[in-house]
Amino acid sequence: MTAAPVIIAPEVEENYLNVRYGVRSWLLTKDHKRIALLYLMAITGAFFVGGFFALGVRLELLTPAGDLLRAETFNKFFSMHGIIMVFFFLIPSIPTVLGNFLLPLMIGARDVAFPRLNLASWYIYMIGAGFLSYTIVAGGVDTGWTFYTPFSTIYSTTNVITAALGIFIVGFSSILTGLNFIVTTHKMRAPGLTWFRLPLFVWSLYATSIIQVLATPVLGITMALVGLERTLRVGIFDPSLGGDPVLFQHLFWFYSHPAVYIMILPGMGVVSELVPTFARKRIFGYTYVAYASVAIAFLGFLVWGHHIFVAGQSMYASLVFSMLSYLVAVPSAIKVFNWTATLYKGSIRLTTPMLYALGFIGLFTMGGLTGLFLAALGIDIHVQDTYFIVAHFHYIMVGGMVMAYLGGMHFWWPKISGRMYPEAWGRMSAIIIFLGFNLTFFPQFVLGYLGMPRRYWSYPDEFQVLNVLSTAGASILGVGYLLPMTYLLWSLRYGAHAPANPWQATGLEWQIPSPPPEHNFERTPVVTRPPYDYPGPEESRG
Amino acid sequence: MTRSPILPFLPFRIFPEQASTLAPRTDHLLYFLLGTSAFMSVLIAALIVWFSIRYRRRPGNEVAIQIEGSNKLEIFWTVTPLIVFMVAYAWGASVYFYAYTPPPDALQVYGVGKQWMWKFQHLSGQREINDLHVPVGRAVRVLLTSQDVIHSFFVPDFRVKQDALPGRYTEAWFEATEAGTFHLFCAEYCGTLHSHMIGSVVAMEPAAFEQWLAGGATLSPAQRGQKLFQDLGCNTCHRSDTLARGPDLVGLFGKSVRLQGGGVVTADEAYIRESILDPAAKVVDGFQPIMPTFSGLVSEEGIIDLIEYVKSLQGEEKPGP
Amino acid sequence: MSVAAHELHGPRLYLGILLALLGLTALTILVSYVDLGPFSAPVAFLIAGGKALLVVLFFMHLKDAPGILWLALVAGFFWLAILVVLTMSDVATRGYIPIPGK
Amino acid sequence: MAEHAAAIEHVAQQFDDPEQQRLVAELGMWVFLATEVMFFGGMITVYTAYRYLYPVAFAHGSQKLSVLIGGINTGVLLLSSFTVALAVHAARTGARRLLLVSLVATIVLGTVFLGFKAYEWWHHYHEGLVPGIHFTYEGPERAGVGLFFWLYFALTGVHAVHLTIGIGVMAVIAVLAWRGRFSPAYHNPVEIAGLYWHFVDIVWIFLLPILYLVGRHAP
Repeated sequence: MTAAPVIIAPEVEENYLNVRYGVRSWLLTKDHKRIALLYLMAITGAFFVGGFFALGVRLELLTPAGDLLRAETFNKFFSMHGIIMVFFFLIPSIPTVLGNFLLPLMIGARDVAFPRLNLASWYIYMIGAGFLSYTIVAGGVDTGWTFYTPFSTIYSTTNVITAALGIFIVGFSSILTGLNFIVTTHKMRAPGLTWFRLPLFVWSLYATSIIQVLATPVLGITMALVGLERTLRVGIFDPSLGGDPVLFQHLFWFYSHPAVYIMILPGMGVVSELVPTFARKRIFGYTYVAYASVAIAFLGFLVWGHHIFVAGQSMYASLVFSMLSYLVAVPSAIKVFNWTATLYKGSIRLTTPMLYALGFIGLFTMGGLTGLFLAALGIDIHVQDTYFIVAHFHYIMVGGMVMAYLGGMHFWWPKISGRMYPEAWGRMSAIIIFLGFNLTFFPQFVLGYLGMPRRYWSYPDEFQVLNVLSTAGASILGVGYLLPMTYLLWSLRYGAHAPANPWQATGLEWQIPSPPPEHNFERTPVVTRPPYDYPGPEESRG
Repeated sequence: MTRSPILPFLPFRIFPEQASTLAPRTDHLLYFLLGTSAFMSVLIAALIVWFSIRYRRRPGNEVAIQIEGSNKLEIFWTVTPLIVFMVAYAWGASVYFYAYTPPPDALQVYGVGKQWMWKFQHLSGQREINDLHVPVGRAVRVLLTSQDVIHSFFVPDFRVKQDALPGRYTEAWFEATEAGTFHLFCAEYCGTLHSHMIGSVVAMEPAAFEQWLAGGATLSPAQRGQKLFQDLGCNTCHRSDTLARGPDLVGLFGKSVRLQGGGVVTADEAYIRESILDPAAKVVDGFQPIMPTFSGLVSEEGIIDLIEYVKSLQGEEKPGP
Repeated sequence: MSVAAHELHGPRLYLGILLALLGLTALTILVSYVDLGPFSAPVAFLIAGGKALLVVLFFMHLKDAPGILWLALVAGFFWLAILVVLTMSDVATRGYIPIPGK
Repeated sequence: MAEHAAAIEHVAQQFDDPEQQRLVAELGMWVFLATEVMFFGGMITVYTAYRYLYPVAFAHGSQKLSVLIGGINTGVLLLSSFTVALAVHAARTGARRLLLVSLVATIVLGTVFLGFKAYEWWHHYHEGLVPGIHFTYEGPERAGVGLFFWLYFALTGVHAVHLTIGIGVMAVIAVLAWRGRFSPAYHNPVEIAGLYWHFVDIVWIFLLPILYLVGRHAP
């Protein structure tokens, strides 16, 4: 093996990566940056396991007949795909990796408020993941990620209890991360860093944490009730014993709708960092974007009933939930308009992170607009539980959140690893992912309106052409995801050494070396300027 | 392979057929939302592309012009979407009311979902599995329930969907506007062969439907209910003479019933069902809660038969006051 | 320093609160035997809420605490109210319209 | 000055001063309590829905519980909250003897509560009122009564788990206090554990009326 061509041998400064070595120094670390990397490894694993199941689902749907997998296996595949992606990848991804790494850096703190709790969260996540791995090995679970009763409590013959336990446990990891971030944001900010000088990523993390802290316990208790019901059969959600299955759906969606905002809000935060940086411009309407995060977090709690318009919810409740659902779309729209306005008269560079950010805006806009269709009672009757829903939430979660996550990973990769990623490869993969994504999921909107129900193992022949398009897109998307994985790993060894501030960005995290030293700041910074304080020409207006 | 009538060069349809009175209503709202969304998507995309080119970093544009924001613009793009949203909300709600308010003269059919089939029961006696024959041009009201898990009655070409819940009645209705065979799906995941819980709704011209109804009819549900009523011994207590230990059921259906403890309830399908399965829940004023539960003794179809029997007691006039 | 920030509450005050709590417990039990019609539940919750408030204000010292702690407390109960009220907006209104299941 | 030094010694590296550390710990606990409210809140919602759907059954079920034991247990728990308040007071004023006595009294009272609770559960078991395990109730509204008892066991069970954890925490605090770890300048753990204990008490304050006092006046 030949050594990498090193042009200048840089003096290796002591940083958080090389200050200590050995497995113990990682597994017992209290450093938020190292914990972020522990999470990065865990959720990357979850992403590829979940992706494997998605691949199985898409391949099965290539033909109308159920021929590749057996029906039982197919049902387990989409259930495991949903459970892993939602609870073990999407929800923890940006907060635990980018959030953990960046929150203390962005607010000028030496660490989060509770470093030991932070490490404990990771172990709790791993224990939950352990239960889920056991579930997979023991034969999977076939309830879908929604665990609707009485199917999950009585009729399913698969490993519902271990899966529910895994979700119950991983929920506590999420709660403790949220708690940690709330306290950190309130009490650990550097002198002079007032609320309205905070980077928007911090605002969005804060809003996310509120949801995590207040919604997750309800999911925990609901999963516990499902597990107990399955063991003891006491009738809590069982109509034959007086229970109400729709009540389960209320409790489930009280968490699982805001959970969508746990996924998307941090993504919005990332985009709010990327757009000003690569337009070299202050964000348009900072306070509106900041308050929009909080408004989304709050309104997101009031709309869960739109998941059960046709499930036997009362007409009155449906009318209320439909109207509230439209309200939550307003702050999302505000964000999109402000990001777009930020580009106006900027000095724009279409780097990899910026491509991801612009891709996010486009895909999130489409996901959000199709959400308006679902909030409309009349249309929801028709498209509920069809591929229209599947397409809609993939536009938000994959098109939105995963694009933002990858954009953020590229943007902060120099800070995290101390190396630059290959820019040409980066741009290419961003474009491949964007195209592959649209090819995968756009046909599903059409499929859904035509009436193809979700979670179908086989389907009538006339849906085949659109399904083939979707599967073709999925294979492109798969390649698109493997590319960054490969070249980012490659850059760890062969990438150019990163300067402290490769993007000439303004945040506090760029004022310290890449990678950062163990305790972040030699002395606590004092903040005197607003965020995104990019230079303007002398004659700049406003 | 069906092709789209709108874009015939595509090898697939874009919109499903409009085969019910509800379908065009749903679609018109869809067109409105599609139009609005397409406009917004294209606008945002065009702005992003235009700005990215026009304001790309290049010699002469190294420095951005800093703009903090604009309250006027913010208010504009808060209020405008809100108005459009409220229009969509009101429109959606009106379609929803139409979709769930059956006309009073609707033809009634019972539907029971079970893993993994649909069972339908016509009042004239026909029973069907996975097929549902209906007349064109007449409203059909499907009273749904489930024997096990949650299912969902979904006919895409009619734009109709309603979950069928165990332990409860829910209702969907539609009026087919053209004859033909349309997909019937189960839309709520219900276990292993969820995707095989599909059937057809066959809409027939009224004359053909009458002919179909006449053929192969067995006992009507009310007749079967009458037999079941006697087999289960219901008539030992529910009778009109002085030996009655339970309320007389003649003329009961649709009336208001005074309950023990002061409440009033309308004797509809759900109430009769509850009274069979959980008799102590709502006891009629003046009677003792002595009736045993028939939960587990009568199938969902048996309950439907009993309900229809109770309904059929409507016409018989009570002899003398 | 941290001690000075707090106004010290004497054991006497705590004893008074304890007696009030025990008194309210006796009251709520006695009241439950009286038929108040639809007001039984609200009265019981009012008394329980009063008791909880006493514990929060004096035993947990929220009386002298910074606003942010109040916010955490209020958030908890406010979100619980969202959950209960919106769930009941379905459960309690089923059957308002004479369509089965609506 | 010596006290101040003692406080500095306990400050973790991420904090600037003991005051910041204390505020962080307090806020952390309160946010955790908000989480706990929602954790019980899920069950409270189920309770509300079923009480609305089965009002008579819930009254029947409630009448099967012993108000006497419930009342005594409420008193015991309120008393323990008082001793915890005393313990925090003692820690703030540096009264080590009072601190230890109050902590031990708290642990004893908590155990007494659990003892009464266990007796009640044992009693319900023998009466056949444990849904899913031993449920022989055959009166009217069987389904609703079953749901009431299921919620009763879920709520009191989760509460008892919290109390058990509380007793464990108090035991650790007592050991630390015995070793003289706390001073007027540094006693965060006592305050934080106290907040948790009071919260468990508050949960019970609400459980008493919703479980024991439903429909007492009914004939």
